[in-house]
Amino acid sequence: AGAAEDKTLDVRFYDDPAGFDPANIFRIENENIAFNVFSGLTTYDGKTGAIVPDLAESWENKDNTTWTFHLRKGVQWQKGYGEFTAADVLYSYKRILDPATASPYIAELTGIETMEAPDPYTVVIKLKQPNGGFLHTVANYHQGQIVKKEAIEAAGDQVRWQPVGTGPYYLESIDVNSRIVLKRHKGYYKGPAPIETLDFHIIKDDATAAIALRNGEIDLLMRQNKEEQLQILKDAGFKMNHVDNYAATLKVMNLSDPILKDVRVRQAIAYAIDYPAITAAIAPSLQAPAYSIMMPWMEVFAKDAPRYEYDPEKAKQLLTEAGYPDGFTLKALNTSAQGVTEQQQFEIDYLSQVGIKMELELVDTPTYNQRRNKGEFMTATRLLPAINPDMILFSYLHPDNRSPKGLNGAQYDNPELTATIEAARAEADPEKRMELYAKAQTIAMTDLPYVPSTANNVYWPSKTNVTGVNINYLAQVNFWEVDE
Amino acid sequence: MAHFSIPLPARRTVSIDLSRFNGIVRLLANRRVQLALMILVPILLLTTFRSVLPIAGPLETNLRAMTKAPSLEHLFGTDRMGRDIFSRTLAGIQISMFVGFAVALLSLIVGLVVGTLAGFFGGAIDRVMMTITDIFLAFPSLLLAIGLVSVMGTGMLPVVLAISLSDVPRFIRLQRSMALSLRSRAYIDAARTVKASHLWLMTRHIVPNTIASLLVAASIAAANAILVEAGLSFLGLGIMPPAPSLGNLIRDGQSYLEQAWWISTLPGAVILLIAISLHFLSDGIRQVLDPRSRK
Amino acid sequence: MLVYSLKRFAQLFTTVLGVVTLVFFTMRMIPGDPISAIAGDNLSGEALDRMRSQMGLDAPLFVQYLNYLGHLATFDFGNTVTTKLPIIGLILGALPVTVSIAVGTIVLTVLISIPLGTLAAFTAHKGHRMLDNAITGVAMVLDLMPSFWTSLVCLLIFSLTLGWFPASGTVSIDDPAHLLRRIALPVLVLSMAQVATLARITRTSVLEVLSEDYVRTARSMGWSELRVLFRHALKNAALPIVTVIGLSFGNLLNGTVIVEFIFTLPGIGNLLVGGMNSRDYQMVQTLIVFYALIFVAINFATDLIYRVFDPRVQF
Amino acid sequence: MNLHVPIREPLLDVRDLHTHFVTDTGTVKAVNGVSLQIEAGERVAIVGESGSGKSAMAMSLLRLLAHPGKVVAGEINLEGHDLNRMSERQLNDIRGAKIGTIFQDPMSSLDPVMRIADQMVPPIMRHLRLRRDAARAEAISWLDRVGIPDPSRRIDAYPFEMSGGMRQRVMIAMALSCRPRLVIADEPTTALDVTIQAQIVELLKELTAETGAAMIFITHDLGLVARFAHKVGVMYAGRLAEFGPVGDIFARPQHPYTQSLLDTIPPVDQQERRRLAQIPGFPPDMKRPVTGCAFKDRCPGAHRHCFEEAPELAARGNDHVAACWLPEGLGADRTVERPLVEPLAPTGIPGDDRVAVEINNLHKHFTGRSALPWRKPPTVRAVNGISMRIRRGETLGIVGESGCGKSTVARLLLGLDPATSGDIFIDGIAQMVFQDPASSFNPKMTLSSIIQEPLIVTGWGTRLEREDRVRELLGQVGLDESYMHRYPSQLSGGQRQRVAIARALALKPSVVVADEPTSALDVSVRAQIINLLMDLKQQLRVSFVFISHDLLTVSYVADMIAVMYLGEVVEYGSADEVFHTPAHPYTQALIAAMPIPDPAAEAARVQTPLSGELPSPLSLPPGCSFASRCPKATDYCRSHKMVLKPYSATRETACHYAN
Ligand SMILES: Nc1ncnc2c1ncn2[C@@H]1O[C@H](COP(=O)(O)OP(=O)(O)OP(=O)(O)O)[C@@H](O)[C@H]1O
Ligand SMILES: Nc1ncnc2c1ncn2[C@@H]1O[C@H](COP(=O)(O)OP(=O)(O)OP(=O)(O)O)[C@@H](O)[C@H]1O
Ligand SMILES: [Mg+2]
Ligand SMILES: [Mg+2]
Repeated sequence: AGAAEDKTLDVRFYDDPAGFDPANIFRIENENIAFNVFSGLTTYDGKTGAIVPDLAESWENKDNTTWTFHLRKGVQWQKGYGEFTAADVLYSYKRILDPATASPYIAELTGIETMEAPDPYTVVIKLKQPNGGFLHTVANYHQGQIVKKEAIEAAGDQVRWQPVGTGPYYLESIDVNSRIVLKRHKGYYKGPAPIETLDFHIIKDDATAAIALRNGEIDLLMRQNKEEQLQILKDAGFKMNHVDNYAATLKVMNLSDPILKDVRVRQAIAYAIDYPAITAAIAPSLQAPAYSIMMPWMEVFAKDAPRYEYDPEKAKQLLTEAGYPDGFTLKALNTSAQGVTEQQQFEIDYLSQVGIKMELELVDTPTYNQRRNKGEFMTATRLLPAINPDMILFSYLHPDNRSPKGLNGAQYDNPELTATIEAARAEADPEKRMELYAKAQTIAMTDLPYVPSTANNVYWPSKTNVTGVNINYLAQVNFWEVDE
Repeated sequence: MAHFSIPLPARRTVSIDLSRFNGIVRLLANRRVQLALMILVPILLLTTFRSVLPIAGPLETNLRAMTKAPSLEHLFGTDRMGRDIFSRTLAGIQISMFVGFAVALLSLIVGLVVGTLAGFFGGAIDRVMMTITDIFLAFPSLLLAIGLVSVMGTGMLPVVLAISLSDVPRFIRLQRSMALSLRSRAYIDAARTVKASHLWLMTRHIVPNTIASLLVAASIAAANAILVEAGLSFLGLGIMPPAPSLGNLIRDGQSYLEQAWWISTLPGAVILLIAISLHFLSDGIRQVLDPRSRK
Repeated sequence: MLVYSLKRFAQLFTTVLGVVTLVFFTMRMIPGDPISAIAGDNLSGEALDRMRSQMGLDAPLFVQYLNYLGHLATFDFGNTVTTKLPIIGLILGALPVTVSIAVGTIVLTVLISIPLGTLAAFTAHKGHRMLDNAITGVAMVLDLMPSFWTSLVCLLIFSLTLGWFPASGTVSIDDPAHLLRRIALPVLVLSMAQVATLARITRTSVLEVLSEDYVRTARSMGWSELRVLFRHALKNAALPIVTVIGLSFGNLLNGTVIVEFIFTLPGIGNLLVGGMNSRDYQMVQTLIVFYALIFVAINFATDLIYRVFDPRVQF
Repeated sequence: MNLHVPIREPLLDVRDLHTHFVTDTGTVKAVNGVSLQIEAGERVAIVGESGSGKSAMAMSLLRLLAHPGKVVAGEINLEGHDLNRMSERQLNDIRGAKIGTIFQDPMSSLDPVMRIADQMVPPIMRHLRLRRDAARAEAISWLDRVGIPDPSRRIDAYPFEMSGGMRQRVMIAMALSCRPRLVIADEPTTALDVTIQAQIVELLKELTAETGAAMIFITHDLGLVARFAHKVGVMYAGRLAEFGPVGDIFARPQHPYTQSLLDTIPPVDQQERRRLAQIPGFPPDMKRPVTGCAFKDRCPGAHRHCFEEAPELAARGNDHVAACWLPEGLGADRTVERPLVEPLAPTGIPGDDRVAVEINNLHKHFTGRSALPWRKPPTVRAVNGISMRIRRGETLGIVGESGCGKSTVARLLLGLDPATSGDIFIDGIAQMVFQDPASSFNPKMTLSSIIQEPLIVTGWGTRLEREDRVRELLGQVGLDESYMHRYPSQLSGGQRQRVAIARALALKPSVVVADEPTSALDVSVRAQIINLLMDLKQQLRVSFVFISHDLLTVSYVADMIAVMYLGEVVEYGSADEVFHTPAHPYTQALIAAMPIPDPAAEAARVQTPLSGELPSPLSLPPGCSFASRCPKATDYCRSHKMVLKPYSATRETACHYAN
């Protein structure tokens, strides 16, 4: 904090930065930087999570196939790269699509058939197939973030460290070991942000981070993942900025497993564990029970998809029907990064009461990822970043995306569901689309290739004088709104 | 010859041969060893018979008794899942002691074999082995731990291996230096004059005379292993919970220090007690061995 | 001296080569590769394979090994996998942090434990066991507390309650005062674990020296006990002490991981864990080369210091 | 105290000194009421068995005992001031200044990491109140006086850069540097070679005479006493048993202990080889209270009174006191008790001419590692061409200064090291008895398994047979069967050496090589072992190789003597001849340096100690290897190699002049 003009906000950053090139950015903390440096055609509203205009002032679409975006005029690039135009949009998307870029997000844009810029402020995109969720694709997230050709070329192989965007903040300096400094972009199209400098300090340990906040060294904690520390901070009167249900944790059931391929077994597992009780006991702030692979705040969320309330008797009955009256051994692949969580310990407890012996296979993160991606597990877990429902349904349930190729780790293949989501994607009528999505959710929650366990809440505790910390459903904060 | 015959009290030879137990008797007479045993024996008894104690199981959660301070019902209090920390500590002692013991044993055996060979034969064998030892010494132990956990998954074995691998070079060096100095002892020469085999020399003359010093090192290594396991747990590389190794208990409770000090402090105190008594034990062995301290 | 340097160089060469080979093949034996480490929850297997082939991780292992040795020979350490930053730069940036922690720890440890150990030895030599036991006891208790626990306790006490030292903040080598404030707590925590060992070895070796014949000779010429202690005993006891200091310096360089993590210090341990977790082969290998170099350098320095303390040591 | 009142005030007057070591297992009363007076300029020797309290007494004078040793009572009057009542600080003004001290082991008595100057100069500055440069000059002059060549340079050397003899000279220079009135020397020459010992003793004698300092000289060696002392104090169990002028003590010893001590020395006169006297039993445990005379259990003359009351020192003539109830101790006829040793013919077993060992042109070179690969590695010619034959039943003695290659020959004989060249023929097997009884045995093995080891390794007999053999062997070396299950640490030095002999005999060897088997033992025990060896030699007709640097003992034990110098044999012949009419200048020097336990004889000898020290075995001179130290050496000697040539029928020698 300082004089009105050169206010500085000290923010905790919780891991080593990995770079901010939209083409290959990953992990939430990096995405948060990129989110404030870049803009997309659309973006997410911090409070509601709804898609709102960003660089595109408005748009229209025909059959979910031809999308026309009308760009904002007079938007200035950071660092003197001039005005933003439609050419930048085309360049950015083509860059992702260029195999030489080797962007992992290429698949998001392969649905594009043609892109055109009839004039500097209009972009017309034609899709190969209708896609009702296309506004998510061009949002300020990963592939949707617009870069400047000249800046990219100037950076050479250091693009990830020299991001130039049109967002409210630009990257002033970075010390990959300890610190990232963002400065406000004076020419931001919505006007300069209230805070001059965002000083991100890398503090990995949650307990240390809490102490730093209490010590006054830090104004805002990007994430605090320890329930006990949240409790302390809450009691000490800090502001508990948070977003609930930002993502769901799923138990991935590998359907190629001889036991798990029986749907009754999967349902039994869902009945056997009392997630509401678990979350209330161990992490009332950080977790909530999840009942679906969609989050309740999503437009497409189907309220009447099947739910599995805690019912051990039912679980036992289902197991008996499936031929496992004495239970079986469930091997759960997990990362060792957090050790065995309390949640897992409770799961073991609950499952054992219906006779299922859950055994944890803990391996370190790279190993875990590798095995999970190859499908070498019985069950594993996945955190669904919940923003584009269509993308979620396709990547997790569509047979084309079965692992190791895609994210469908359950190896799930139900033609009925496949047809439903394909139809939904193509459907132009919003109401019918919703119906189709609801049907898909019902099928998915009946078949249970993924058992939803908990929904995660994200906390960014801050000093009381810090305002405007609105965490969106991608766990990102638009610092343009933040003030102190 | 002027000789007055005066009956002298006959010197009686003790027929029971106590000298065989001499070492153990002297060890038990040592004050530090007594102190160590006074701590270790009750702890071991408690852990062994913990199942008959009127306490909850170490994994039993109780959502109605979460984060309770120490009381008569829960001697060490409970943690956030309502588990009885006393019971977990007892179970943890078993795991941690096993880790300590396994590490000590492994280091001892490898150190003994390799160190004896290197020290006894010297020359090329020695140089090769010492280079390998050097390589392992220069290799950060943490890296070994991560590697082992990646290959073998988490569990007792990789933890034990990871800790031993960094202890082993030290044991090898210790044993080697002792073997080196022993091999020129006259008694080895005496055995050589009758063409005793190398195996004979090593097993009869070198090992029996170094084993005690190695035991001293081993008991310290055991204490150390318990601590290292705690550190590995902190980094997510130790023995995985819910198995309540003492390291896990401390790690679990570490961030509750302000709200519930007992969760980490009490198991920590137990580690301290065990480690100190292991040190006492080693000191005791050392004292008993050291001829200078035999007054 | 020349011969000795040649010998040391040969040792350096074999150690580094051995370590490098060991780490190269171990890293590739363990499951997971840089790409799988990057893979979060929302990258598909297809996307990952694309990245993998781009990085050329599909060449035969032996070719990769020879390649690597070739790069090593030309001091080309390459870039990190995830961040594409020059590895050597990262290491050279992190090294001063870790080294200053290690040096700080050694200095503090020496300042505490040598007087303490000497005092203990002196009292033990005079037959007063009480003080001797008290000193060794306290040192041992400090030694046996896990550092992640003491770290947090120190943070709570010295940072939060007393406000003496910051819990976070940048570490700049150029600003010694600031650096000192930042590394004070980690140094304290690490010293706690070192004091016992060094005090113990000091005690043992000083005690041993005190019963040497030449100490009696000095006493017989009218040297006072304190002068004997400082002029004769410490100097003669120096060899084992220096050895232990050398060893703990080596250990410190890879034992700072936990404090680096808790105290947010961007040191070598941080790089190592990060490199390992992201399966950054190049990073880990390069770090190992550094470790081996430092290991050999410390051995070398220890020998040189031996020479200072003991004229009998010849090269 | 019924001591006579001295006419003048003595320099040092010690009265009823008691020194205790308080240990966990009891209080060791190391000095238990010692009183003695020393006058200025007097050289007093203190002798006695190991553990009798000699060092404790000497160290008590300056309170130099480390914990747990403590002077608990007594007066130590130095020139009228009681040292025992002084504070540490006051005492520090006495230490070095009034009383200088020389310790036994020159190797460990100087601080290895400090230059000589740094050890010598500060005390001089302090006690003589000199400035640094003056003190340094003083130190240099002392180094010069003790015979350090080039002292102004050597003062900046480190101790490790000097030989043992040099270091002991430095010790002496240091002890005398502040002109003390009294010098305490605790076995100052025990660790040195005879030749060096002779030099050091002469030096001490000269310097104390020059400065008028009195001296307390502790030693085991009665020969040295005869050569050196004015007065002798014999200590036993923390007390003085006898004290008197040296001539009296040797000629008319009054205490049975003194008498026995004197009788344990091999006689110089080889005509009648009597068995050496043995003092039975062990010294008393000084933790236990003693009633009566402490020596009573070992005294053949002990009677009832000795068990009841401890005798006080009582006058036995002029200045001569002894603490014994017997008026004349054991008396003069005690010698007759000891039978004559039946001398073996120098040819071994009469009528048996077979050779047990034959050595031809034996070489052993130790090649070091050269500093640079292209340089020639340094080579120590430890054994440089020796040839010998040992007949069955014959005892060959090998003598020579330290480092001359004696042990190397032994190891070659036993096949422990391979020879560089030359060959060794042994008819039967060779076994060994080592010098250091402490390291000769695996401390973790019982005596039974130690003795059995050669049998087991060679696969001899069954377990029961082996155990029988162990009993038999123990009997042969005079140990009780009950010792079978003991561990080496439970034995005394002498008993251990018996066990070593038993082990060596287990396989019925034809040759037993004993490398300094007695040099770590007390005189009384030494006598037992020598007697035992003599007995075994007669009984078993084994050939012995007896290595020692103690010429007297070798000449007593051996039939043939080989004198070694720098890896070569310079004189070889029958023991009597070599000892009584040495032909080689080196042998002559050795014998001249050897102290004879007879004050009269010593007084008559002209002392011209061999100068210099053994040259480095790394660079042997081209000619006669002894030339550098030989008083008779000429250019011819320096350029021509000498080889053994017959000198008489039973003797060969390698000297140009002798031949
Ligand atoms: N530090 C000690 N603790 C206990 N007892 C000791 C200690 N030092 C010496 N003694 C005992 O004191 C007695 C006298 O020892 P001292 O060293 O004076 O004998 P000594 O006559 O000098 O023998 P040596 O000829 O072996 O030097 C011995 O019985 C010895 O065991
Ligand atoms: N293993 C070895 N390596 C190198 N040099 C050796 C070795 N053993 C002995 N020497 C050298 O050989 C020479 C003769 O040694 P040896 O031990 O035979 O002498 P010694 O006559 O037995 O002496 P002492 O009376 O001291 O026992 C010495 O200079 C010694 O330093
Ligand atoms: Mg002595
Ligand atoms: Mg020898």
